[in-house]
Amino acid sequence: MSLLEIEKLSLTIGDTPILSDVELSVAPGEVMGLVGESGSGKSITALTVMRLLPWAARASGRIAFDGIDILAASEDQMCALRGDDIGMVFQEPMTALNPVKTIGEQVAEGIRWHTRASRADAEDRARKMLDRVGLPSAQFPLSRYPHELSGGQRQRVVIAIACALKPKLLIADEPTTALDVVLQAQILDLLRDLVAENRMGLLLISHDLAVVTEMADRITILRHGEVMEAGDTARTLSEQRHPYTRQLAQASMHVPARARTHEVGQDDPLLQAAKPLLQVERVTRDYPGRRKSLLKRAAPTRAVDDVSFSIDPGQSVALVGRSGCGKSTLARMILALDGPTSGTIRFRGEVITGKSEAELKPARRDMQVVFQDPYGSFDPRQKVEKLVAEPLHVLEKKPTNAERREMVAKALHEVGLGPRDMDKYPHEFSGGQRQRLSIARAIITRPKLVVADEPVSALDVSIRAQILDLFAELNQKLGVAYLFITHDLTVARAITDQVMIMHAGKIVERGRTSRVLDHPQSEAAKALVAAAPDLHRAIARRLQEQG
Amino acid sequence: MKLWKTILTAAALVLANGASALAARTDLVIGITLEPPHLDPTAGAAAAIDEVLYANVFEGLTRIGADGEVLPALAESWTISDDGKVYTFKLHSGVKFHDGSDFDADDVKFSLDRARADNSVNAQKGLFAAIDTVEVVDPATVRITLKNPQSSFLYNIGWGDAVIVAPETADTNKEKPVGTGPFKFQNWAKGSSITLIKSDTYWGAPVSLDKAEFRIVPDAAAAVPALLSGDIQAFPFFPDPESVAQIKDDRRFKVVIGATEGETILSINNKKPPFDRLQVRQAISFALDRKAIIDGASAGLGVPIGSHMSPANKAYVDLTGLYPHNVDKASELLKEAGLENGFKATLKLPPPSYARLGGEIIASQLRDVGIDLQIVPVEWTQWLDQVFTKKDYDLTIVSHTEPNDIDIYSRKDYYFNYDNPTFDKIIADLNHTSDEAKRMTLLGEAQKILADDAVVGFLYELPKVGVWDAMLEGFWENAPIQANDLTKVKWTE
Amino acid sequence: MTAYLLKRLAIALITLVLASMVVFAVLEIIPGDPARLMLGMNASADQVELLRNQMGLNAPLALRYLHWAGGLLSLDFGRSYTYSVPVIDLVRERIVVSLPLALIALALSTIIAIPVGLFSAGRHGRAGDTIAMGAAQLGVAVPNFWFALMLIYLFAVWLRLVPAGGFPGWSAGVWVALKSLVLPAIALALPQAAILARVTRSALIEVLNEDYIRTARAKGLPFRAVLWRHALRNAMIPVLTILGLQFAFLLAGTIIIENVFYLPGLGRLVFQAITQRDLIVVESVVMLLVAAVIAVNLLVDLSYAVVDPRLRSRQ
Amino acid sequence: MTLRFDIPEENFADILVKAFTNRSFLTGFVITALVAAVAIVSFFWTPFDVTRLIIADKTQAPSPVHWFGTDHFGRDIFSMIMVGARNSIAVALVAVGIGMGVGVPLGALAAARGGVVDEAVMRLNDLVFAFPALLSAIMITAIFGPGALNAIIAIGIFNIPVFARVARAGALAIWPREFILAARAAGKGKALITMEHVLPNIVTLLLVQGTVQFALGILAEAGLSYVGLGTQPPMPSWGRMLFDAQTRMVAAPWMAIFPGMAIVVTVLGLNLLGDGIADILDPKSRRQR
Repeated sequence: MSLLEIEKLSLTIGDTPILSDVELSVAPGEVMGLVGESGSGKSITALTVMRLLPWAARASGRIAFDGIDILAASEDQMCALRGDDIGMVFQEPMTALNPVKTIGEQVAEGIRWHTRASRADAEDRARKMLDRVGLPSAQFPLSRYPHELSGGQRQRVVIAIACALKPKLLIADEPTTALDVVLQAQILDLLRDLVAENRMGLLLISHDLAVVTEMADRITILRHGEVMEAGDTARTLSEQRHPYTRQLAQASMHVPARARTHEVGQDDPLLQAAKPLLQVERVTRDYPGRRKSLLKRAAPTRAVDDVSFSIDPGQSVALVGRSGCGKSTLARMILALDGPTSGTIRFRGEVITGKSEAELKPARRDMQVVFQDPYGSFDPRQKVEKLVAEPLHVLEKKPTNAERREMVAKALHEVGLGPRDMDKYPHEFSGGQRQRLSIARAIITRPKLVVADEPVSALDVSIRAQILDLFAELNQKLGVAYLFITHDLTVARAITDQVMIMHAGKIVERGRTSRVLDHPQSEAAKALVAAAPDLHRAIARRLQEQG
Repeated sequence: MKLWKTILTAAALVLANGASALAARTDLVIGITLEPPHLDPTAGAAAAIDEVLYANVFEGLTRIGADGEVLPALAESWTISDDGKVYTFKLHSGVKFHDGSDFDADDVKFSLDRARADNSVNAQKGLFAAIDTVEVVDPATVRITLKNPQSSFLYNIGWGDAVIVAPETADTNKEKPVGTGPFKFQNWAKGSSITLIKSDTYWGAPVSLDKAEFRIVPDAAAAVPALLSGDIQAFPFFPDPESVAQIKDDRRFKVVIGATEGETILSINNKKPPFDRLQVRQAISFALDRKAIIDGASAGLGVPIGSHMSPANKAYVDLTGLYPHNVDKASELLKEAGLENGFKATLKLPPPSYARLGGEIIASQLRDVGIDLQIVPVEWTQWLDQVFTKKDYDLTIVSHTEPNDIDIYSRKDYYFNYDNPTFDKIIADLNHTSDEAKRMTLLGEAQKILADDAVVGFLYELPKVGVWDAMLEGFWENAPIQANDLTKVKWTE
Repeated sequence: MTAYLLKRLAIALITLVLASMVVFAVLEIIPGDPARLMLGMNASADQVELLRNQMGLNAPLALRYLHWAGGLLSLDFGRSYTYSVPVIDLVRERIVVSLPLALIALALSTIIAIPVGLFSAGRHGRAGDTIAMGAAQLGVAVPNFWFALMLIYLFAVWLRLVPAGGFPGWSAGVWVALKSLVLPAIALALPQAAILARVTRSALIEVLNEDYIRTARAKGLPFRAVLWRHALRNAMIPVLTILGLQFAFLLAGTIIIENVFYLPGLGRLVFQAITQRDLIVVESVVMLLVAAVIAVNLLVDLSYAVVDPRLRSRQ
Repeated sequence: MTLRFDIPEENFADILVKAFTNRSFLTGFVITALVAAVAIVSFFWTPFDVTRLIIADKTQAPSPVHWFGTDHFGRDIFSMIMVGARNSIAVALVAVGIGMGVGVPLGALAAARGGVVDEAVMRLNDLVFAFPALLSAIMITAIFGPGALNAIIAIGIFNIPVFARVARAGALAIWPREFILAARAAGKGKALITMEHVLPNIVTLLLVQGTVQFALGILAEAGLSYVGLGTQPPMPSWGRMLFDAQTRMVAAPWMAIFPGMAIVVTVLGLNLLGDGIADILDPKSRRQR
């Protein structure tokens, strides 16, 4: 008998249909993966089970949990269920904890509420639970506040809250999306162990097919509020019977076609003579420590520590590392948006560090940037024409209006958009289209180097594949060199020639992409590679397990 | 509405603690608008000091009565020598100061000598200018010798500035006044109230009030609600004539309109062009509609005047017909003066409502003849500084409250900047004339000259509006001097 | 924590010093000679000059400032021109009216506002919320002095429940004295309560959208418990900010209300002093109120640290 | 205080549709427009001439001839309110202008430059905030003379730090955005970025604050005029009318009731308008991610 049984669940918010006829079940001890791209309704499904929907939402159908009709249950009944029989873990650990209460209070609160235990008993149980999720009370006393913990640690606290009363069902909504790969692997391991220990049912919601494949026994694929396909994970993904399943799986494993890879440096005597495009020499960046008192400051934090490397013209390089390793700081210094504490950066042989904005103009013409967030990287108040044309500011000779429109049209064409898009506002475009706009803006000055900071990590897998193709294509067509900043090894593998692994402000390993990712040498690289979910590998392992 | 009021009032009665049910009331809260700067009437000109203390806490040898007459006070009786220079006062016996010390002739000598001393800070030293010597004949007799006869001497020593103080307490009277009156000082909550209580040791006819609190209510706006709500039971110098009609309809209150010595005038700077021209001043006089001004600024209370003399005065000559309200005539005069296109001027207004309200009306009336007035409200200190002292003004409105003060127009450097030798001569003659009929003629001539010259715009005589609980009696109706004599005030059944 | 405290303290002190300079400078440039004002119109030029020397008005500007500021520190505010008593005595007499009035009004506004804010936030978007917030909107729009006039006519003139104004002094009995503060306190408090209720509500609604509220709900806590236990404390920071501003406003802003009710408080003292050009009193009281505002702001800053552990542990 | 807000991404037509389906905005807009219209009409026409005093008609109760009655000088109160709207609005509007004109550049500068400049601007703000606004306004007008101009200056000065604070907080929320980084990567200087990207994005924020300060300005003008320090006769303003009415509450309560209601309605309208604008920009009612 199933623990959770969802039948014909339909839901509308206001007049907008969100879910239609969703069917889903979770058995005790089973891991059910719920997969879908953004807007597919997977989070709403979870919130419906918890009955934590906005009050404008109307649900129909049936949800049975452990024999209780959830949709018909009273609010008191639901309160009794939540936290006791059903636990939930959310995506954003940084904001999921109340900042003004200690972690002890927050874990104990649910215990006290449901069991009417004394404060001391509840705290005792909370201490044990925190210990279980990897926060031993010696280092993490109950009196800690959330802001004193890192993201991964906070997610452990959230899991402790959810699992404190050993619920029958745990719902985890994108529990690792905000974490880097290494933390993701740790948290997934923890969840897996907890489920096994207590024979919990787990409803794991994710956009990441690889993660779900590694974790889930069965999988339900959701699209636009409808179930596309459901079934055994390994079989569903290996057979790929439904076209959407196939589309998702292929997009997840997509590698753009690249006719000519650019293997230079040590290996290629012909190009070795050519001057490197970018040279980073012994660059260090310190941030001043917090003021301890009026006169004293803590020791400075070293974000980037004595880093040197170079990029050749046309080369595509990935800078990979865990969050907080200093890769974004390094990127900002290369873009001359921030200055190093020591060391120099040369672009096309000229020093760009410590230069005034006017002196930087020629360098800026040849160096552009693509950001991660397709929503935040455009000023919503301006039209596409003006936004894409923004880098033209660095041209020596200001183009006329007609010239400008022509250049913008050309750039838009190159990224697959039409000239009519010029007069639209950014909000009229989808996320993928915006990232195309972002690329159009980056190439309008015909730069020699584009720095791309996590350019596809905010995109759904199918869109991500298209954007990666576009990057590859432009690399071929325009001969532009890339520096990709990413924590995602699949991206690095897909379109870069070389990979640099960054750890704690230092570059610890560099080499050809395939070599580094297949045979990592340094500890940091090994950890990254080991933790990175890989759909191929996961399916293979599942099939193997099932024989 | 009615029903609600009944219900709520009933609720209020239940809540009230029934204190009002007591039979004979002996306490009183009196409203005053200005707070005295200190409490020594012999050391300051502020009328507010007398409003609280005169005849209540402090007494002189004589005192001034409700109609301006001279009455005996600490002096039981007196004799005047035939040449009019020697006054012998017989003092009451058994009089005690509030601090318990006895009052005798030495105190009189001390007080008068102190007031006329060189280093005296008395605001009205002129009152004592005629005194040559003050002698103690015996503890109950004082002889005062004058330098020359002065018919107003007994009146003069009846002023608040001439009250008798004890040598021991003279220096501390500012904070803690000690006098011989029927009330003694109890408490001064600065900014709020001054409380007097009945003195047990009073020598004269006992007063019927046990306690009198002078509550300071500076805003006219607050005066009405304070009265209506019963917080204040009497407001002898009621600052808000506008509300009089309203209060009159309320049977709980008595409203008494009396006379003052206040000629309210539109003062003109006679030396400042174009006001130095007679036609212009006359034009202004023709442009003024006194009835509208009295109605608008003084709720219709107040008698129009045509020159600088109170209509109640024996010497009064009715000159109000000289400049009737006539806009055409005014315009014509301005045209004669070459100002047919009008001109601009300022009108500085001190704080009292007669000035602020009257100013708006006058500005509107003068606008009808092409004179565009810019209204500049000023505080008293600024008015005294800019207008009265520096004569930096075009027009202003003020009430001259001193009695018999027509001579100010002959004073050199007075803020009117008026200079007329003929008028000066009349005033000089007046000072040397004792014949009553002759005096009347001279005063009539003086009034006529001022009116003919249109020295200022003569508006109206300021009324004294007194409001008090209908159960109260004994307040002064008129204001011969600014005082709240409580000696006869009592609650009736 | 100490760094945070020290920084706030330093800022408060700097502001205080700057404010004293501004007050001093403004009163320096005011037209009119204080010595002349004190002596009146009939004094001779010699007398004025003598007094100027006595008052130290002929000393260099910087010296005069230091002397004045030093006096302030030792609570020596000088003597009032009009009352010729030490200003500190006047202040002492008045503050026993203004401070209780401000505190009563503050308490009243808080007692009204916080429950209304909680009520409204809990019913966000529903009829109860709309009605409560409509009333709050109205409360914000009503000028307090006009409201005071209406109160006087309703409760003092029409129903005769409370005095229309004036203050009998605390010696007349606490109950009697309090009674005369009721209307002014209501007139002051209601518009402030309206503002505070709106702030409380919007702060709560913002907090209720936070992820950790969902976490708490997922624990099985009913909405009401979440509102009180999790939302309220997090919403306290904007509420405290407004409370701090309101106290400053109430202490000084009583100026008009004290005039309407002719209460002998600091507000009226300063108003009277302004019209009488009693500049010593003006500058002293303004300085005092400025110091009070700065002190309350400092207190609010410190209370942030009590409410928010993130500020507390900031090294 | 940190400021959090999202930038609306709809285009003008969408916003307009939203605006006119928002109850708060609509009510506020209608009231404000009405008040503004009344003020404008008063330039050309009022039922009665408010410059003429007709003492004979004084303090008449509301009637079909004088809808709101007459004042102590026989002027028609309805006409006075119409003309008074002009002055009340003018004072508040110019004061807001002063606050925005000085405050916004200061706030934007502080946010763009940071460091010492920021610190200096913030300390200056603290300084002004330390002075209780109304008290200081009374002091300023009392010292430099009562009148509309000084009232404007007094109110305006206290608007400066308010706008500086809002502009700074808004700008600080804009500066870390990626599109600013993009502009910087395009070689644009801080001044240019402030003009092109920062200010346009905080305009709505300033607009909301502007309506709030506008409303407060009307209240402040009324307060100053009520104690006799604001607009001076013969210029009518609502506060001035209340000043005249305060002594006549019993005899002619309409003199106090109608101008008071004019203030309440106008302030209410402005606040609703501000609320409405803020509502329309509310992140919750917009795109979901």
